[in-house]
Amino acid sequence: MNKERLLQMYYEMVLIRRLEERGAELYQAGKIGGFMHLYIGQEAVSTGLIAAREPRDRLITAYRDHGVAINAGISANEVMAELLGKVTGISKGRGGSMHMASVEKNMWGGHAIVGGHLPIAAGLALGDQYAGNDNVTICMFGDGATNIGYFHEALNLAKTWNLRVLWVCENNQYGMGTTVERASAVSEIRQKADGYGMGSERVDGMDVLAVYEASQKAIDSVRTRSEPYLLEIVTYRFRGHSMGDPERYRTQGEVKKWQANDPIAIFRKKLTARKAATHKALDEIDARAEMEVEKAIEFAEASPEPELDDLFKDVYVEEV
Amino acid sequence: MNKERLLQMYYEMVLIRRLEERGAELYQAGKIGGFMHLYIGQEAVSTGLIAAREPRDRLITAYRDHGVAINAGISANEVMAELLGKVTGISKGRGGSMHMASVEKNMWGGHAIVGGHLPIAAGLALGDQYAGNDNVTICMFGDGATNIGYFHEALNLAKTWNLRVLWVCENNQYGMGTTVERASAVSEIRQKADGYGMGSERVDGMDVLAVYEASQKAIDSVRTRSEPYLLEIVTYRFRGHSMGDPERYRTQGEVKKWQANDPIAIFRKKLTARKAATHKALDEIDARAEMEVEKAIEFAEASPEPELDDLFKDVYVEEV
Amino acid sequence: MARITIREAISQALWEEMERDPSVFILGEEVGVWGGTYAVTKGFYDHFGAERVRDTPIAENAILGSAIGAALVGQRPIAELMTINFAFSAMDYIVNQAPKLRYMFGGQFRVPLVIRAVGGGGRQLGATHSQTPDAIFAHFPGLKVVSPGTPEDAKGLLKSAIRSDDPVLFIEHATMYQVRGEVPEGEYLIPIGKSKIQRQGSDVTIVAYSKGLELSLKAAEELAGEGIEAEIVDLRTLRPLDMQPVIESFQKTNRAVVVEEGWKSYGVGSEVAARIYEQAFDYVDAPVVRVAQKEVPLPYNRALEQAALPQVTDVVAAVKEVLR
Amino acid sequence: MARITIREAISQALWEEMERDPSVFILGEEVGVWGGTYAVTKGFYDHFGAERVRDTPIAENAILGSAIGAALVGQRPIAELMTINFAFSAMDYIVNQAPKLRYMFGGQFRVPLVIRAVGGGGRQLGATHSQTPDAIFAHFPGLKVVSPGTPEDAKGLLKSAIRSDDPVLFIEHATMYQVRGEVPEGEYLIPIGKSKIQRQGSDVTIVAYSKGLELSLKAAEELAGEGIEAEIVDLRTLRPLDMQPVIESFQKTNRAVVVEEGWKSYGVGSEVAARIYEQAFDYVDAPVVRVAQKEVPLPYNRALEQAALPQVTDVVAAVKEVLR
Ligand SMILES: Cc1ncc(C[n+]2csc(CCOP(=O)(O)OP(=O)(O)O)c2C)c(N)n1
Ligand SMILES: Cc1ncc(C[n+]2csc(CCOP(=O)(O)OP(=O)(O)O)c2C)c(N)n1
Ligand SMILES: [Mg+2]
Ligand SMILES: [Mg+2]
Repeated sequence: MNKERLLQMYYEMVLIRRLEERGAELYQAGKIGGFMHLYIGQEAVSTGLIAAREPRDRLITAYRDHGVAINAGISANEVMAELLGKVTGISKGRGGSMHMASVEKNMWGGHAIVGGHLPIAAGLALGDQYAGNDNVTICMFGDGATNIGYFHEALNLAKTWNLRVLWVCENNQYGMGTTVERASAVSEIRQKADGYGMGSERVDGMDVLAVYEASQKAIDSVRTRSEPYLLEIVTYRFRGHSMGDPERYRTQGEVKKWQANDPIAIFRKKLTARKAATHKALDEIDARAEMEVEKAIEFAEASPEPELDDLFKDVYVEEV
Repeated sequence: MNKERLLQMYYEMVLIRRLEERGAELYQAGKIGGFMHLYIGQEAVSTGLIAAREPRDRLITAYRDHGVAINAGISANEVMAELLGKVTGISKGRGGSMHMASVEKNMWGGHAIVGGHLPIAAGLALGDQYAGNDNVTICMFGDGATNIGYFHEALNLAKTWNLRVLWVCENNQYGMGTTVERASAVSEIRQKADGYGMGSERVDGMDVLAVYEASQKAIDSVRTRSEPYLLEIVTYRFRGHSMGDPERYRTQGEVKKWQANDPIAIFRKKLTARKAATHKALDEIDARAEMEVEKAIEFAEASPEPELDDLFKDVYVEEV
Repeated sequence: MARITIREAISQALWEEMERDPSVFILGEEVGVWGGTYAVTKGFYDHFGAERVRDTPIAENAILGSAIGAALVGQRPIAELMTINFAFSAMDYIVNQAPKLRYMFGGQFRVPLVIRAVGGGGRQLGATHSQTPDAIFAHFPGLKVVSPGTPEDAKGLLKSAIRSDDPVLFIEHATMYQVRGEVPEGEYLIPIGKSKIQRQGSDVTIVAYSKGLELSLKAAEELAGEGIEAEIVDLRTLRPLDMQPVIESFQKTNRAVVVEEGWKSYGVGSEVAARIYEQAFDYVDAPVVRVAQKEVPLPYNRALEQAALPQVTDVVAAVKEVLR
Repeated sequence: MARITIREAISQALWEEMERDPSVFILGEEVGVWGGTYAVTKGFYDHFGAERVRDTPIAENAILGSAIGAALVGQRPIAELMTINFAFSAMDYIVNQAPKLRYMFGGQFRVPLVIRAVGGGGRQLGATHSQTPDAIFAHFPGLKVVSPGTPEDAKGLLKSAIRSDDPVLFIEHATMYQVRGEVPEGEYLIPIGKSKIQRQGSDVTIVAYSKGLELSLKAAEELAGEGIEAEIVDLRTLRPLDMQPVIESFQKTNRAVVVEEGWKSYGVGSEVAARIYEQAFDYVDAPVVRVAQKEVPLPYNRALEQAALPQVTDVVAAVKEVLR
């Protein structure tokens, strides 16, 4: 991978981190409502994964979607404005934190029903198969989502119909307060692929380059073999499940241990070690990301609220 | 196994066969309504399986339930009366062909939503685990049912919670007109157990003794190891999916090939070969089964219809 | 005008739209090789092939979820639920996904999806397989709910549903496939969201749809023999609900009966009655009478089942009651 | 009398019944270690242990299906749906299994199951997570649907639900957990299926429940300032629906407003209105007015969301309209 792309990935990871940190503050200040799920700690997952897609490859994910939105190319402005419920938000302030989507960026949401978007992902791929192209649909979901029926029906359908879906499980070890072991019959999610005769791999989600490489291979395999594949990416969320999580289910020690494994710090070390960038250059990127987020907050705050008159708009395409 | 029990199994298989054949006639004559799914060809499955249970082990199955009802100890009278919608039916004429149950015989239905009874089966076992006993719940379902979300959620729960459920897939090769291969990512259903880290076995469902032995071992394993197990029993239905199936999806040749493998004929041969019974003795059993069915028809025909005044009875336990 | 059955009408609508638009395809259980559980898609598999007439696993969430996905990227899937009772096995897609995605994502998405589902009691299928729960789907904004009662409407409305850019739940009735009626020659569409007078009359307004229409037409004939002329308004669409023809008729007759096959409580009749009072209060001469299913899970036994289902005699009695 | 919140009332009911009856246990997502998403079962896991306060996988079908199974063999599970929106992911168990098994098997089975589910909008959770779809569950015979609006009712009704041998869907409202009120000291039960006058008045009858009750009580205060005395009937149970107190009040006031948080069409108000006309036609002085949610999927933006939700001012306006 060339240096420019490496630095772009680094930039995106930092941008996501800053956006989440500032978002958390705005939430505490009451400027953001609803449920907000931060991506802090998991930045390497979507960054490495999405760096490996072609723009025509479709993305779809769950409610923990800010990072995915950024990596997909949705601007920090549009993400922040959506968080603040403004009409300039990527979903016009209608969706909020959990519902970021952009047809233009081939990012199909942002879905809040756990596992509910997996059959929809199969459908995106079905639509492409029907159209006769070899686009890949990349569908991300949590470890907790693998225990619900939607997962099963979607994976079975995808394999049976040879749909081009890359199933990506972000195993951050918990579904809310429940560990994988307490909720799932198997503790390595990738094992679930065996029940569908589907190829699978487990990869370290704190190492963005490992994620990138595994993703590239996996996307390529899905595209050329025309069959689905399950990638389990092992990661950890540094913050609570959503804002206001009492976090009674894990120790501070455990969190600290993982924080020592910060994906941004790891990547930084790698970049400097292989001389792809100096510390100073990376500091500049950090500053640029910070500015971008501040600018986004300004943009969002200055943006107008949706018109109350538009309440009934877009319930249907055709007026009823 | 002693001779008496062998002959009892033979008797039950023939009784089921005759009951189904005569039931089909009564259906054609308009005396039975609704959907009726015959068990002809699959008699060895429930007969071998249920012979291996203790009475305290619970049974639950899908809508193809006449055979299971008979093996569970529900009388031919009660089954036939239910088919005719009479108040003497095992479900008082309220349930019909698809809904035979008897709390007394520890047979919990007869369920018509494909896969819907699998989570309920997990719950029967949960109730027993909670009560602190080591009863086993035996849950039967079709190959087609293994593709629905219910299957996944139930198997995952059972394994995670160490529930004593023996999952029994009656793989009769088709869900209605769809072959296993066209509907399922894997063609050996037992492979699906791998995704749950669950033990499994595939057994010939045309050989009642093979079914019995595998079932005994499996029930024992579930009971003593306190964890679920998946048994795939390979069989074939000689008739259509339900009455009125155009059977466009398979050839007569295929059906004939399987009919040459009739589980009753196979068992008969084994019994005479190992001198457990003479042909004459078996003919006598055949005649007894036939009589039992005729008697059941008489009983059912002579039985009263439910009272119209009872329409609102049993909607609730407590009057509302 | 040709006289065809509702089954043929639906079949024709599907066939014509598939011929017209290559983005239309069908998916569902037994729609292909089997030819459709109710023979509606008989011959389709051979003609259109396995890609456009897709047999699915028994997995209603996969069927509806994947149909939504394919719709999002520009196809026009027609997803078949073998019966509406299985809607409860994939309810989220019908009420919580398809109708909300467009709105929730700020108008970016389109979900040109038709869900066909057969409902209705009267065939001794027992409680889980005999429901007419149409009203509950109509509760959800974002969804269109259509349920025709004649071959002409079935064909014209289904064609409109397939061309709609919004998700449509299209509810058929299993005991009405053999109902015959005239349909126009050649291509025609009937707009979704328009009620229709199916019989003219001046003494009483009967509001009905689907099976309720069948019962009402028979009742009206019987009543005509006694000199009572009922006007029958067929809702055809439950959401959006077009009350205008109902209100116009009611302003003439001042008395109304609502007939549906589903349970009475929280049913279609409740909504129609509430709106009649809201919109034509000054014309009300007697309380609106609701004819509906008795509040029990439907039993298998034939006599019991029929006792629970609304009958022509119930409609006749209701009309006489409202005219008393 | 102690003054406690609805959250505390529900928590007490659960605690007391678990202490009283060892066959009662709780299962659901995050009910245990986490202490309940809405902190209702905080402390339960430590006290009753992991067997009786069972954290489940995210698998609503497994939760409800297994609860039904355990209920069949004599336990008394309380299954929690984290929110009622997830009911659609396991709808079959709620409307097609639990309420039908007893009837369908000729009265052999009992399903002593409580399904607790939190509903309601107003927290900017977006369209899929903000629903108040209570009416649709009440459509199904065999199910009991309870939704209290005060701490006293919450506690007494939940205890009755747990002791009921029939399946009960117990709907709480997420923005009402902090509502405070008096509850009797010591053990008490409130029967399911009884509506209750929550405020006396003679000018107008407001029929409400849950969030609608909260809005109505506030509106009534405001109206009292203008000399209008509203009588408020709290339905508390949507099925079976007890109309007697409604009708008695209406016969006094001749005017009614129905207030609910869910969508208007095919909602609770429709049923109540239809029944008022049926049962008290001669007392009707003006059309019943329904106050409900606007017919849109709920948006995230706070102002938009509030514009879609019924407000106290809407209730006040409706009362004035009905009194006009
Ligand atoms: C069907 C459904 N059930 C429950 C919930 C509530 N819920 C939201 S997020 C969540 C945990 C999901 O965990 P996981 O899939 O591991 O994703 P993570 O939050 O760890 O990214 C739960 C239970 C939901 N949104 N949808
Ligand atoms: C949820 C659901 N979807 C669809 C159906 C319709 N249906 C009834 S039986 C059946 C086929 C089931 O096949 P399988 O599980 O293999 O059982 P078999 O009939 O072969 O015994 C289908 C699709 C149903 N009853 N429930
Ligand atoms: Mg997780
Ligand atoms: Mg089968």
